Amino acid sequence: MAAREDIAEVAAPRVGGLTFPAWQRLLTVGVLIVGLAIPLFVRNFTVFQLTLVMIYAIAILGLNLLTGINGQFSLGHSAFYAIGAYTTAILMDRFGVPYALTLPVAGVICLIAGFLFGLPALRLEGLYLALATFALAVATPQLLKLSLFERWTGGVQGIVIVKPDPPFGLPLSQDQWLYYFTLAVLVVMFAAAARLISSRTGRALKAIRDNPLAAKAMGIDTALYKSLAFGVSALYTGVAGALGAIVIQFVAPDSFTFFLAVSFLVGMVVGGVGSIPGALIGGAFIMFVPNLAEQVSKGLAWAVYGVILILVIYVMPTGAAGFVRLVAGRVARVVSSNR
Amino acid sequence: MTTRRTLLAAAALAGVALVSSPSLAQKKYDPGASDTEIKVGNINPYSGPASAYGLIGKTIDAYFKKVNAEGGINGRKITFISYDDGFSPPKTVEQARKLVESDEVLLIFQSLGTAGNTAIQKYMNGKKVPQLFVATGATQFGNPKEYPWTMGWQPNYQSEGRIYAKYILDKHPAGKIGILYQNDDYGKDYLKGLKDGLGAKAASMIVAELPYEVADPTVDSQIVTLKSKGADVFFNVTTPKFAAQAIRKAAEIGWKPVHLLNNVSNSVGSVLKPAGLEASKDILSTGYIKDATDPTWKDDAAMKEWEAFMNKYFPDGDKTSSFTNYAYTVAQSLVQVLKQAGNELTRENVMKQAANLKNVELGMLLPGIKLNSGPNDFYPIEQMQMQRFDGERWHLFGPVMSGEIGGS
Amino acid sequence: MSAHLAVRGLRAYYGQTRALHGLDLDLAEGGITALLGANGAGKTTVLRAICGMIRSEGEILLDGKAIGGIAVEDVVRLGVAHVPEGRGTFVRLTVEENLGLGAMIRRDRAEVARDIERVYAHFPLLKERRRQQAGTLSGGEQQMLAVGRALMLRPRVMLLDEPSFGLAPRMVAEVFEILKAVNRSDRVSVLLVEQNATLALAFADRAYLIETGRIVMSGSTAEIGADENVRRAYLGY
Amino acid sequence: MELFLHQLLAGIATGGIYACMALAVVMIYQSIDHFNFAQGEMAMFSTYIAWQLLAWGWPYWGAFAATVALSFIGGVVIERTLFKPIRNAPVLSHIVVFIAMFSILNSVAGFTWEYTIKSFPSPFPSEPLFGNRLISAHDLGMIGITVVLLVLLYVLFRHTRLGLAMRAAAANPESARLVGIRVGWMVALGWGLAAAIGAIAGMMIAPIVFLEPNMMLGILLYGLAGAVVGGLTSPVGAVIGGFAVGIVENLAGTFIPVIGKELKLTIALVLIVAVLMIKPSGLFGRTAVSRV
Amino acid sequence: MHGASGTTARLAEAERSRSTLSAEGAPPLLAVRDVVVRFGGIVALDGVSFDLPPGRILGLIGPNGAGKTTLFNCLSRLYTPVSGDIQFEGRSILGRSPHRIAEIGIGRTFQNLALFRGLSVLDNVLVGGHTRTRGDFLSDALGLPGVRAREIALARAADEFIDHLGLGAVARLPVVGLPFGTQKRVELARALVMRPKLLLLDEPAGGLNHEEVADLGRLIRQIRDDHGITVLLVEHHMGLVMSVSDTVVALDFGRKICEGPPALVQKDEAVIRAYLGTATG
Repeated sequence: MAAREDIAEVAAPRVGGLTFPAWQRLLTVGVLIVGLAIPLFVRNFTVFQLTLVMIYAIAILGLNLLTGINGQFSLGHSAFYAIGAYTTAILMDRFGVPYALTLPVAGVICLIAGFLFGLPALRLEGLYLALATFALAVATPQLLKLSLFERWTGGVQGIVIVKPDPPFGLPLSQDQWLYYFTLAVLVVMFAAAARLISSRTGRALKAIRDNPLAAKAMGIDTALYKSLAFGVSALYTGVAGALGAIVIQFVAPDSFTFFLAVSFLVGMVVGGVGSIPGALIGGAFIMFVPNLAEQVSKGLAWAVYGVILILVIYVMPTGAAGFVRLVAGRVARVVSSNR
Repeated sequence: MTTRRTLLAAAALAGVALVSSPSLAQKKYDPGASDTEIKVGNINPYSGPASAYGLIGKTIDAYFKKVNAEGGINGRKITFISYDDGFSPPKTVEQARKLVESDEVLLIFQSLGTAGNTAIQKYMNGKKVPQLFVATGATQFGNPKEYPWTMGWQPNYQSEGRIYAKYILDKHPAGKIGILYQNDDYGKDYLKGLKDGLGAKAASMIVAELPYEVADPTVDSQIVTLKSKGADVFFNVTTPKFAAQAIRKAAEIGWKPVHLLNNVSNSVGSVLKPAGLEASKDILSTGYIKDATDPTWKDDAAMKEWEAFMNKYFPDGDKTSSFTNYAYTVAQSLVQVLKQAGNELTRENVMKQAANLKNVELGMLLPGIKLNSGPNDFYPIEQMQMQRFDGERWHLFGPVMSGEIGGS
Repeated sequence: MSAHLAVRGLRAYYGQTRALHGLDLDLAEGGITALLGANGAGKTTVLRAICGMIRSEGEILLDGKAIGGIAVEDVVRLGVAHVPEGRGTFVRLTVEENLGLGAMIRRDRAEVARDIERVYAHFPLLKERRRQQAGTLSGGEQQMLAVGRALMLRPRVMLLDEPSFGLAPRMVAEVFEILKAVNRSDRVSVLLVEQNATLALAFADRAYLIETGRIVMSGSTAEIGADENVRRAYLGY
Repeated sequence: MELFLHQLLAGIATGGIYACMALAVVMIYQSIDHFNFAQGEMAMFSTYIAWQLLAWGWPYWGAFAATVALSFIGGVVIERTLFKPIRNAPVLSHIVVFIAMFSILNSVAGFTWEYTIKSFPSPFPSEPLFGNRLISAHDLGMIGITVVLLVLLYVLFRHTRLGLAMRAAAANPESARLVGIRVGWMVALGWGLAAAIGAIAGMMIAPIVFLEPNMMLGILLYGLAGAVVGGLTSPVGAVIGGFAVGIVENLAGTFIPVIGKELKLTIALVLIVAVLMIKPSGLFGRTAVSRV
Repeated sequence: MHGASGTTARLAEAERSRSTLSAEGAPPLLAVRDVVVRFGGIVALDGVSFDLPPGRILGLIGPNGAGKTTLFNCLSRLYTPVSGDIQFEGRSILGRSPHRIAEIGIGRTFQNLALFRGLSVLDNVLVGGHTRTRGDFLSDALGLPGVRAREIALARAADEFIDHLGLGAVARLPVVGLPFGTQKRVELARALVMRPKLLLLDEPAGGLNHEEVADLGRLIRQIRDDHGITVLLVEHHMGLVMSVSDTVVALDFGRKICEGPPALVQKDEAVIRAYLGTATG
């Protein structure tokens, strides 16, 4: 172990992706500690809301892997969120599968669904891909209602599922337990995403985003990578959907309209396109800002939301992550010029 | 230490005082109720595809202002907390939890939509918080055995479907029925009611059943198909906008079937008038609430009272919309329940009183229609009367019928 | 002889780094001035700063009037044509539409039509492809199109960023002949950035040498061409 | 056969709605090079303005002209105030601002004019034409207006300097500036035109679907499908695409069992994807060819 | 082309057998055979053939629109010839998809730059090593130990070329703000880290001044000499082409008009008429 660290040290000056700067590690650990402590000090309802924030963050991260890292547009991620949610609901309700086991199944099914959708999407670029995925998002509720699948999906009624209790007699409320469960899933998935992005695969995905032709010339199988990016992105969003189903205890076609897909997009942009921690900020935004807007004015809640959104884009045109980078850059410049 | 002891003593004294005054029932409170206040929660789609229903929440809010202005209920003011869920079930869950856990309301009243209510039903019953008078006609909300904390209010869709079936079997036994329905729980409930009512004859009589989606721009294509399938009875299960479209399109292409329009969309002001009064002539529907735009009730005392309320407390409200008088009436029902609960404002007692409505008459209900509920009957309104539109107003005809679905 | 275009104390940033550090240059009326320098010295930045494509500090005078801080399109409307690095082709529009756009601010339709023919006469290849989408042209053809488009403006000042880029040697000679002819006949002042120093010095009458954002030498092309260091670094003999 | 004919005509009638919207979609795409999600809401809002003017007693054509003019100004103002400051922000940020606009317009319209449906008058006679009951005078009038708009736009874009300048500004702003085009104003003009066309589309569509804040949601989707099927770069294609979507949707909805009935919406979307698979830039769209 | 008369076919056959073994007896690394490419009605390449033996530098010249870049794009399989064949190490590459060209050892640079704009110089160069490493989504996401070791090895190779091409100071910067010539060097480093057998250079001297061109010439020779990389060079800068090439092929209107050592081609009448003109920049 020590030997490998040494190698890393030697190569460190240039190997960007392999080593995360110390301050980032420190910050991550700090956030994690706060994350672990929070549920012990706030109401169950707040715990529940924070759980949803994490779930949205995972979904947004999924979208980010596709759009931010690989440059493929999607307005259809509500579809994968729905597939994940329904997979979990059906497995729990119809087959009595324990909730934790449904997550990998939901993930794999979404991986396959995303990969398959990614194949035809290969021929589409930019706006056209956005529109095709938009179509997917709009069609999703209708497909979920389809009478052919009603036996499984419960049709328009949806499926009500039971909220799990904490295991091993832990002295936690259901909400607290689900919070920690979600947090664990989030940490694993964020860490995996961080590694992926800084790896060979991540570079290939970004190369495709920036210049597909040149990427091909570098020997990157763009078709495969793009489809897989779609698959992995769907996997993330699908796992989020599965968690969402468990936390909300209910799935129905109306839960997965294209407004959800739009929310993910908003969350991604507000948090910062391509940024991993940004996904958390995006999740918090789409969770809390509509409520805030409602507090300002009930009748004009969405107008208030729109205005907030515009202001956010004005102040941070590249999202929270870009804003932080910009400020950090300015500070660095000032510091260096003072030296 | 002293303060605490004093407090304890005071409390003991107060207890003695309560016991010793038999005129007042024992004061008992659950969260959300106190000597001065009753907190009522509500969830409504103020935004999103179903935002037209937001009017219901606004009207209820206005009505409770009136109640408060007139002294409240047994001296307590109603605090009405209404949140927007945009018709999205996950949001409904969040808002319900906020109301129960954060705002600590006594009960949730008139939460709107089948999916949203289904989403929170288990939670509400688990928490033992009343989910009272839900704003949907789906049958699943009147099941006291499984869900003792959930209760419907309006006549359920299946009952209404059965009433139409009865009418068809009676008047048009050889009719060829064409159905247009919204592809969701609401549409399907009506469909089921009609089919159950028709019984064995359903298969032979129904020549076409066509769904539409809320996102569809028009239902023109469906109307054309129904006509060319030779349907002469049209069962129109649509929400106001599509109902108006269907009425107009049918007239436009010269299709004149026996037109059965569901109660959801029989507002003269917001459906028949936009669709064209001439085109709406001879449409049949059922009613249980008086329509404000119907000249029949021009001099009705209850209607005048409602108008006075609207003018004073909700002047911006759309008086032509049936949502306003619906909301007014359902709010009155809650006031009735809370009045009956007296000083025992516990959640349990609220449910007990809600299931103890006996022949309650509310001004805006059609004559002869009363609120009735019992421990096994969680459908307070089960009666409706058929009516025919003459191009100007609805004319009630036939007996007050009951839906046959539900307890009693 | 007054300066047609004069630059005083020009400073500009490129990204986070300062690219120009207070730079003076003059472009004589009807003259051809070349900017020489290594890669990254700031030549392209000078051109971009002059026509307002990037933010800069200092004075830019056209006919003695300050044009610093004016929007690109307004600088163009004063008669400054820029053949940019990377050509700036409208790839989705046809070749002829591209040329037409060059004359967008002109009102004399008949003259514009005549000028299009003149460009076609200079570059017969473009005439062959007049109805083709400009994106289908080869790199060199797009370079011709860019020069042609600039000529359509009937400019008074031309800023040329490597007009020889991607052109075959014969075409390079032709393009420079055309530019020279236009310079003479229309009294167009030309500011040229060109890596091929031999060519640039043969074409221009004055030259500036830029190194890391500063002018290090200026003078007539004869003087510059005779300098020992320039010969060694830029001319290779 | 009779049913087929009836559905075909009904398809043409609804196709007219989509074509109208598709045209507005393509219009904005031509001038800003991406798609405005708030397009439908802008059209809806304009229609409410017209409704308000009519309610105040204006004559139809007076209200019509005033609405088109106001919408044009509104479009220009939106560009100048909302989008000019973020001109250099990434495309995704623009899309988020579109979404913001969408929710603002929808919310304000609902707040101001309520969510209940309103009828909107048609300028065309209400009697059926030629005794034909299957396609109304309004349908025909709307199709006629769409075609007129199309011709006007075609002339503008293909045969005027202004149109050329607008196309250039959208396609390559930096180069457009270098030939002296005032790109900012061209984009604002594009917004104005798109808003004005949207207003006309809204006023033509509202008599059919009734006026309410959410009226454009489904239509925008189908209009989009039409625009994509026809090709986002081709106004003619968009109009033909709009009609095609209307007809295919109606016929498939009628003649394909079960799935056709329940998945009418989905069919339109399958159509988009299918067309894009075969011709990635739509049936009439031009592919931007670029050499490496 | 397939419908050609018997005589033509025989001639082609003769030429093929002649050139499968070149003068020195070594089989060519790259063999271009009668390649025809059409765009709509326009013939971009019209039966072009030539050989490139291993370890040689071949200069490809011709007027604008003569088909040089088209030929490059055929080699990197972005275009497919209507007829003819392109063989690399004796095997046809026409059956390969574009992304599988790098793995057999063909690297390239682009005329008008095709860098990954959002990535740093280092990351751009690392992408060039894509085919030299293995990895997949799963092992990369999990950060398995092998991944790290491979990454470090690749990073070392990248560092070497970055230093070699004088990019050390800008290695961490995003490529997008760098001067044109620097970006060209990044492209070169990116192609080299792939360790290609054949390197396709598309106008590498564009935007470079004399001194830089001279450096580039030295570099190209060094690449060949030190790493044994065969080079196919498209360039308008005659000084560069003539000084580094072993052989020069001239194209005009999609046809080969001349092939031979630089000195000879330079004097060829057809080449001067079509391409060089009187001025030899």
